[in-house]
Amino acid sequence: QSSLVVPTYGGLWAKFWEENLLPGLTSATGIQPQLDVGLGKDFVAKIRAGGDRSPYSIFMGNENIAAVLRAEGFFEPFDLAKVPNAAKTFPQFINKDAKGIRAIVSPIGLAYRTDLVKTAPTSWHDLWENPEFKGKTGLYQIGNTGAVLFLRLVAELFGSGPDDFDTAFTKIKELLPFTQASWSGEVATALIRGDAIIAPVDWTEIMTLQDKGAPVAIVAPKEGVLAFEQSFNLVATGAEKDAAHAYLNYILDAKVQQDMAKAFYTSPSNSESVVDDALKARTPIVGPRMAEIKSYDWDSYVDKAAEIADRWNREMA
Amino acid sequence: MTALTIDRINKRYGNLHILKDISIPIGQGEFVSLLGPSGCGKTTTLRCIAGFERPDTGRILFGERDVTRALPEQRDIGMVFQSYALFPHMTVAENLSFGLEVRKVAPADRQRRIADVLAMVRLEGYDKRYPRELSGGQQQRVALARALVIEPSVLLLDEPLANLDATLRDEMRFFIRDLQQRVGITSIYVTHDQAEAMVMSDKIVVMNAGTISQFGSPREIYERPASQSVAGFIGRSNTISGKIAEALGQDGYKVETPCGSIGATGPAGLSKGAEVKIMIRPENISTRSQAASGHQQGAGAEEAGSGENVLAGSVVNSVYQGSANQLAVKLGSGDRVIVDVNGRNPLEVGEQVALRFAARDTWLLAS
Amino acid sequence: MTALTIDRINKRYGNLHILKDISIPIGQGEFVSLLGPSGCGKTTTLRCIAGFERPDTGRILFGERDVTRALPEQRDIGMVFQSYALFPHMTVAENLSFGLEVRKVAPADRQRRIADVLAMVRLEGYDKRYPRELSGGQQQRVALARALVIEPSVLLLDEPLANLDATLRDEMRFFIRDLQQRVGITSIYVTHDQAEAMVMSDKIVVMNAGTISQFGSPREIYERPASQSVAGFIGRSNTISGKIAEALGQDGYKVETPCGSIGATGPAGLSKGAEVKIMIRPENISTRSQAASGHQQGAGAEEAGSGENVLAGSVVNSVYQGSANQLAVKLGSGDRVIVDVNGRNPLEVGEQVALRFAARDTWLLAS
Amino acid sequence: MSAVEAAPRVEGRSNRGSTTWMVVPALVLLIGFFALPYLTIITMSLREASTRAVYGEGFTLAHYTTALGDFYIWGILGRTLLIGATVTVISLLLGYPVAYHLAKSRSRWTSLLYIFVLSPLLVGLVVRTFAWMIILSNNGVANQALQAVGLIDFPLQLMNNSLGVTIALTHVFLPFVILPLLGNLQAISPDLAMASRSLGASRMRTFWKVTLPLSMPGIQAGTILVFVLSISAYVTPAMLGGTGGRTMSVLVVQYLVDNFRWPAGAALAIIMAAVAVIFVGLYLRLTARAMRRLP
Amino acid sequence: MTGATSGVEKTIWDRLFTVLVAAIYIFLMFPIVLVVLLSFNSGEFLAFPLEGFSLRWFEALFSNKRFLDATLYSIQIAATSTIVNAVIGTLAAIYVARHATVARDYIRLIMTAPLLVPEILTAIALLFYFYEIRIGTDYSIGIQIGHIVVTFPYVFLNVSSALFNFDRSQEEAARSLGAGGWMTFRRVTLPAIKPGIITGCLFAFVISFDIFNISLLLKSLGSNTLPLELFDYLRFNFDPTAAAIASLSIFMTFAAILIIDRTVGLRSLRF
Ligand SMILES: Nc1ncnc2c1ncn2[C@@H]1O[C@H](COP(=O)(O)OP(=O)(O)OP(=O)(O)O)[C@@H](O)[C@H]1O
Ligand SMILES: Nc1ncnc2c1ncn2[C@@H]1O[C@H](COP(=O)(O)OP(=O)(O)OP(=O)(O)O)[C@@H](O)[C@H]1O
Ligand SMILES: NCCCCNCCCN
Ligand SMILES: [Mg+2]
Ligand SMILES: [Mg+2]
Repeated sequence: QSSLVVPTYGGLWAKFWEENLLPGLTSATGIQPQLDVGLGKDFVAKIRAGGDRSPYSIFMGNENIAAVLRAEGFFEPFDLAKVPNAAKTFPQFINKDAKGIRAIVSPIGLAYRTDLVKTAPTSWHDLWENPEFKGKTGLYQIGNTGAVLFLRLVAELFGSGPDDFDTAFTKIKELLPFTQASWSGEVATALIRGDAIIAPVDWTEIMTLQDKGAPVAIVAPKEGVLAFEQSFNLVATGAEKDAAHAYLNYILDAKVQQDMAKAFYTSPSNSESVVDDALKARTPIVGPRMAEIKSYDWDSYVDKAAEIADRWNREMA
Repeated sequence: MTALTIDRINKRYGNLHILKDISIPIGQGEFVSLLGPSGCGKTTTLRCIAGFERPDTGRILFGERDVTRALPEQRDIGMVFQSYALFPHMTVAENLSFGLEVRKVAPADRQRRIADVLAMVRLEGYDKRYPRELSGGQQQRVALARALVIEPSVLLLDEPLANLDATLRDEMRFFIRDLQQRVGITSIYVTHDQAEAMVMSDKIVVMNAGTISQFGSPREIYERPASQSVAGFIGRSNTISGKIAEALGQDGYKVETPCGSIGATGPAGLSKGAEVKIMIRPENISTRSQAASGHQQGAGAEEAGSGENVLAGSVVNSVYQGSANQLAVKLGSGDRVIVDVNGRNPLEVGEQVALRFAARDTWLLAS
Repeated sequence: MTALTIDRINKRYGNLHILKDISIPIGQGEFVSLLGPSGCGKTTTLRCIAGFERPDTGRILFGERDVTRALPEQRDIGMVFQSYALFPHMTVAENLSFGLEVRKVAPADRQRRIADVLAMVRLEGYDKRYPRELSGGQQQRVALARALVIEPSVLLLDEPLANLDATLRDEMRFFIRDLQQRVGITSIYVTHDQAEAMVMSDKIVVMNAGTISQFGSPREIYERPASQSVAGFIGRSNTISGKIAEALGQDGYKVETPCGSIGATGPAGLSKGAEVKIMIRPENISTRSQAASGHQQGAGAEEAGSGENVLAGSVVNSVYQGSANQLAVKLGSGDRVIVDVNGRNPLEVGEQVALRFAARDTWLLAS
Repeated sequence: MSAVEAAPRVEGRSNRGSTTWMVVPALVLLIGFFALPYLTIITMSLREASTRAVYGEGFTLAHYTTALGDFYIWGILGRTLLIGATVTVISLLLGYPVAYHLAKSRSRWTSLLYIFVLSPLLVGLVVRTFAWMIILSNNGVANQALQAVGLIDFPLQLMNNSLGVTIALTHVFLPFVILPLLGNLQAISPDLAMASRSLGASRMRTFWKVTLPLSMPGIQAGTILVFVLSISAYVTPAMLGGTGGRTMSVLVVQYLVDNFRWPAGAALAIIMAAVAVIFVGLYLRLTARAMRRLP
Repeated sequence: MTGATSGVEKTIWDRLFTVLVAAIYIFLMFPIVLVVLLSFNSGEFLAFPLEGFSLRWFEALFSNKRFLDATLYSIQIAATSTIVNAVIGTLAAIYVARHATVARDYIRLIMTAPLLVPEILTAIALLFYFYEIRIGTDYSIGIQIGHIVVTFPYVFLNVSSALFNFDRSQEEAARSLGAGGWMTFRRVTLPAIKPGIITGCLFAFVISFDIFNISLLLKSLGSNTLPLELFDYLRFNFDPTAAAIASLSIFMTFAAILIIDRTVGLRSLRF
């Protein structure tokens, strides 16, 4: 009898896991998992505190966060033989040597207020170039993965590459003053209130707002999009490694990825998932367009993360 | 002109009617005592005068000024609280200094007055103590000093000496009276000690259950009480029941009692046949052993025309009291009479005695 | 055997030596009063007996049991606090019920005892009131009732009647004494009222500044005080300075004074030439207008062999006190003597008077 | 060092039996589950930073020296203390009248007033903070109202700075001064104020000289709570403070939670706690004199 | 400063004071009224302007099992913290105020220390510690201990300040009547310091109910407290369900206080 602990996030995610994913997992594999709802960062604390007895055997979190624990040696590579669905997964989401698989993908585009913005954005450059947006831009604060993604994007767009942080800082400072939000919901709130009229946000957030009738839209800039990538990792000190593999395999299942996309507008990471046209019209970054997603390597970023956060704090005020 | 007029005030706490139409006129610089049984409304009256309670109806005037609605601090009063109400966070000196500071007395002057009043209440050297470091009586004296040191125009004293020994009481009484007269402070003094009220007061108010039973000079109240309850409350008294037999003009009467006919004094206008009580104070009765006096048992009554009455009785109880023995004597009529005899010459229980008192030492009360 | 022994206790607050070697032996069921000036340590003594303060040295025994370190609740005491210390969140009935509940008295019985004691303290119908809704005297009676209703084996009363009028005081005294004797409660009573102590007590302890000045029966203390301070503290007293001229055997002496030779009584063993003070209580002096008595001014002294002394003087002050006038008489020697005369026969200030007193009514105090 | 200074009481030795047991459960709790865990944390703050382990091998004071040599951190610390002090002072100024009023109130509506006082505590932290965002944001209720009545033409910057944090913290911490004060004021005998006024003191003077000093224990308890709570508040400054209102606790959370920099974050948190202890200690010293006079 | 003393006229200052107090009450109530309004708003967002009256968010709330579970879990944790602290916090306050002679100041320091350090640090410290002593986070014991530790000072401080105002002669009176330590405490001391205990407990409950970081790190696997659930929910569904929860807790408190007032009387609580 397996006692796999399955970590996930709250809200729509928790609902989906509870009502859909876990029952499916049980009927597919016989595993009786225990759901643990958290923020991602608290999973890190518990794995660290757990030392040689991690409460989790599988970790889920943004790839940049997963990279921290990976660097600290808490993870080990998956045995892809035990994850048949990995073969159907877009390869860009499988880390080198199977050290982590980014199994759930929420693309980040440019969202704006349809009623308050005259010229809809088409490019990330519009943030700098369209005077309408001056002082009305919303960004994530550095504690959120969205901010580091944006930082690396700007480095790539304006500088020598995703590690050209000096250029990125210079350019982002040009956007000041901007509203900084701790998480997507806060960006959404700022948009709703009109405190910000344009912001990089994930599709999930904007589609949900649209469902509620808010005057917001999101576009995929021509240079490509960013994405919150939920990285799954095998915890070296976990006790349920087989179950962890089975769980990951189930997550990567085409049907499951499809259902997730319906439930909260993620982009299926399984190449065999089918997205109907209605949904595709709203979340265009699916299937082949997944290539537009800019995925970065975070393992090397780990060493600079602290310094960059400090610098952001000091300069972005 | 009265310095302080209490004009038909009424006060209720919820359903309880505590003060009922109380009126007291007090002259400038007069010292008036409030006497009455526990719970009769003395403290409540003071609190109305001080302005801590607003009377439901009626007025309070300081001179001509209607202060019924004035704030306490606008009344220039000094008050000693029954519960002392010392400021616990201030030393003795600070407690005393408080009212002087309010009055903007210069620091040096303040020092002097505090030192003076502390000496008066015999608390030299206690100025740095906190109230909690004092005995009950010491606290009471601080409370007294605090009210006196400001030399207010109206002084309200609520049993200010209740916790002091006789020697201190005497001294404090003297000190209060002296200051009060010297400065001309109109004072109202609540005490449960009638002797104290007698000694100190210009006027006495006797209260009972929220009403005023009598208002007058100590002598009037003691010698001519308005009712049996006043008589009973102020000093010890004996009463013998009887009927007016004859009015002798002025205020003299002949009263028919079971012990015979007694000559007595009373208010004018008592009509023949009226039921009365003859009040006699114990100290006005002289007592002799019957054996010595030669009178016969059961005889006794007025010795014709002399104004002296003699009654016979037997001692039923005797209590040692230091300065005197208090005897209870049973008369032929069955009335019990309390008399004092010198402590060194006790009469035995059971002994037959003759009681002698003058007609002018009696007072007739309507039954 | 003593029921309660206080054995050489000492108590300090910081630097202040409050109780100095206090020893008091108290017999079973005895009623002992503590008398002494304000601040002398009476309350502190009670608090040591109750167990609220632990003496720095010395022992306290209940019977044979050393309770010096016992908890207050293990002592079966009842105490009336000078500050009442009523429970403010409990009604009168609940305050009284508390001690009975502790003693596991059955509810019905409790009801009855509470009703009884409330009647005794004249507070029928007040059972549902909270302390804050009572007058000062009413609160004091609740405090008294609360201590009495549990009928403890030791009763400690700290000025339990200080805020009551004379009538109530009389009743309460009687009630306390009656209960105390009926149940056989060993009682210690702190009062500032010497007359009260005289009437109620089996023994009296006179304290002064943390020490015991005298311990004895009321009569001993009143008539044969150990010192001038005791004499002065217990009742009013007059003293005339003099020197022993002759010892007359037993306890009689002839004393030479500026007013002449005076016959006096005193403790055995005073030697010729010793400086003494002759103490005479005011009530033992009879006074006559000089005109009437025929004596000459300045004359006076012992009427040979009769044991009667006569002194001449002049009235310098006269105070009306209801039952008596208190006169201050200045003797030829310059000594001031206080005497009482009947309130109806005042002597005028300035009048010459003859003071007469018996040798056996005097007591000699070492100067 | 203590949060509530008791007046030294001349206790004498009295007979009260053994009472040490009373403090044992609390000591077990706080030593067993606070002091001991913190030993680990203090040790952690002295560890070298590492990105290859939770913390490095060696020991170092670097986290402390770096933080203490950094003007940026001093600035945030200063802002944090300033917000704490401002919130404390305003809470006291607003809370005292309410407590005073409530203590004297004999109205039948008193129970309603109690609910008013408690109301900030009845709404969870997150929702309450959202409400403040709705009120204080550029397009928020407050700005719209002010614009509607024509007092301002452009929205005032009411949040994303210290002002918004101060307003919201004052709101939620008001009950923390009102309630301790209320208990204290109710326990003061009304006769004392009466005594003061009978001596001629105005109500103002009576308040300053009698009521206020006697309510020092309530003031002390309330203000310490508010100060400590304000400087360690996290959610409110995080949501309403933006970059202009960032406080130490926001920074600490960022170190510890966002960036997983446990040794440095622990050092920062310990610095912040030490500063809090120093400030509260100074405050106690200041108020101790007044407290010592109380019975 | 003024106030309603009986027997005096209302002055202009009294009226100004009343206005001041009323203004402060409005300040206290304003955000709360806003939340209540929002909870009845038919609009989709936790935002103004209001669109219409609706009970849909209450329906949403009652049909969300996660919220209900989280609410119960939070109540359970907060209630346990409150009860435990009411006992040990009160005892400790009495000990420190009355009996502590040696090391009194050090004892007080440790009693208030959890207030002085950031909650998140305490959370991490406890998380490590619980794994070290093998309590881990499998069960609720960890989060429970965390909540008790963090809310302890509220009870301790409030009871300490209540003890300041307490006239100890009442205790002596009780002992003179034969009451032992426990009876004296229960019947005399406790009623007198009750306002302090109630205030302390109230704070402890509310704080425990609101704590975020301790709960986040120490909660047992699979459970969630209300603030965590709310936060998670709001991250993805920025709708007035959260306001409905707040409104509900306001209404329930209203009801509780009014019932207490009508039955035992609020005065007897003496906050
Ligand atoms: N806490 C204290 N600190 C210092 N001195 C004190 C303290 N308590 C009492 N005293 C002093 O101890 C002495 C004795 O006090 P105690 O209360 O026993 O007097 P008492 O005889 O009962 O007086 P009273 O008749 O006035 O009540 C007093 O002089 C008082 O000032
Ligand atoms: N708050 C109250 N509620 C109800 N009755 C009260 C209240 N305060 C006082 N009383 C009652 O009012 C009456 C008068 O009280 P007051 O204090 O004036 O009496 P007092 O004459 O001063 O008595 P004492 O000599 O005992 O001090 C008492 O019977 C008392 O019970
Ligand atoms: N709205 C309150 C949420 C507090 C979140 N703290 C957790 C830190 C995650 N960045
Ligand atoms: Mg009174
Ligand atoms: Mg005393």
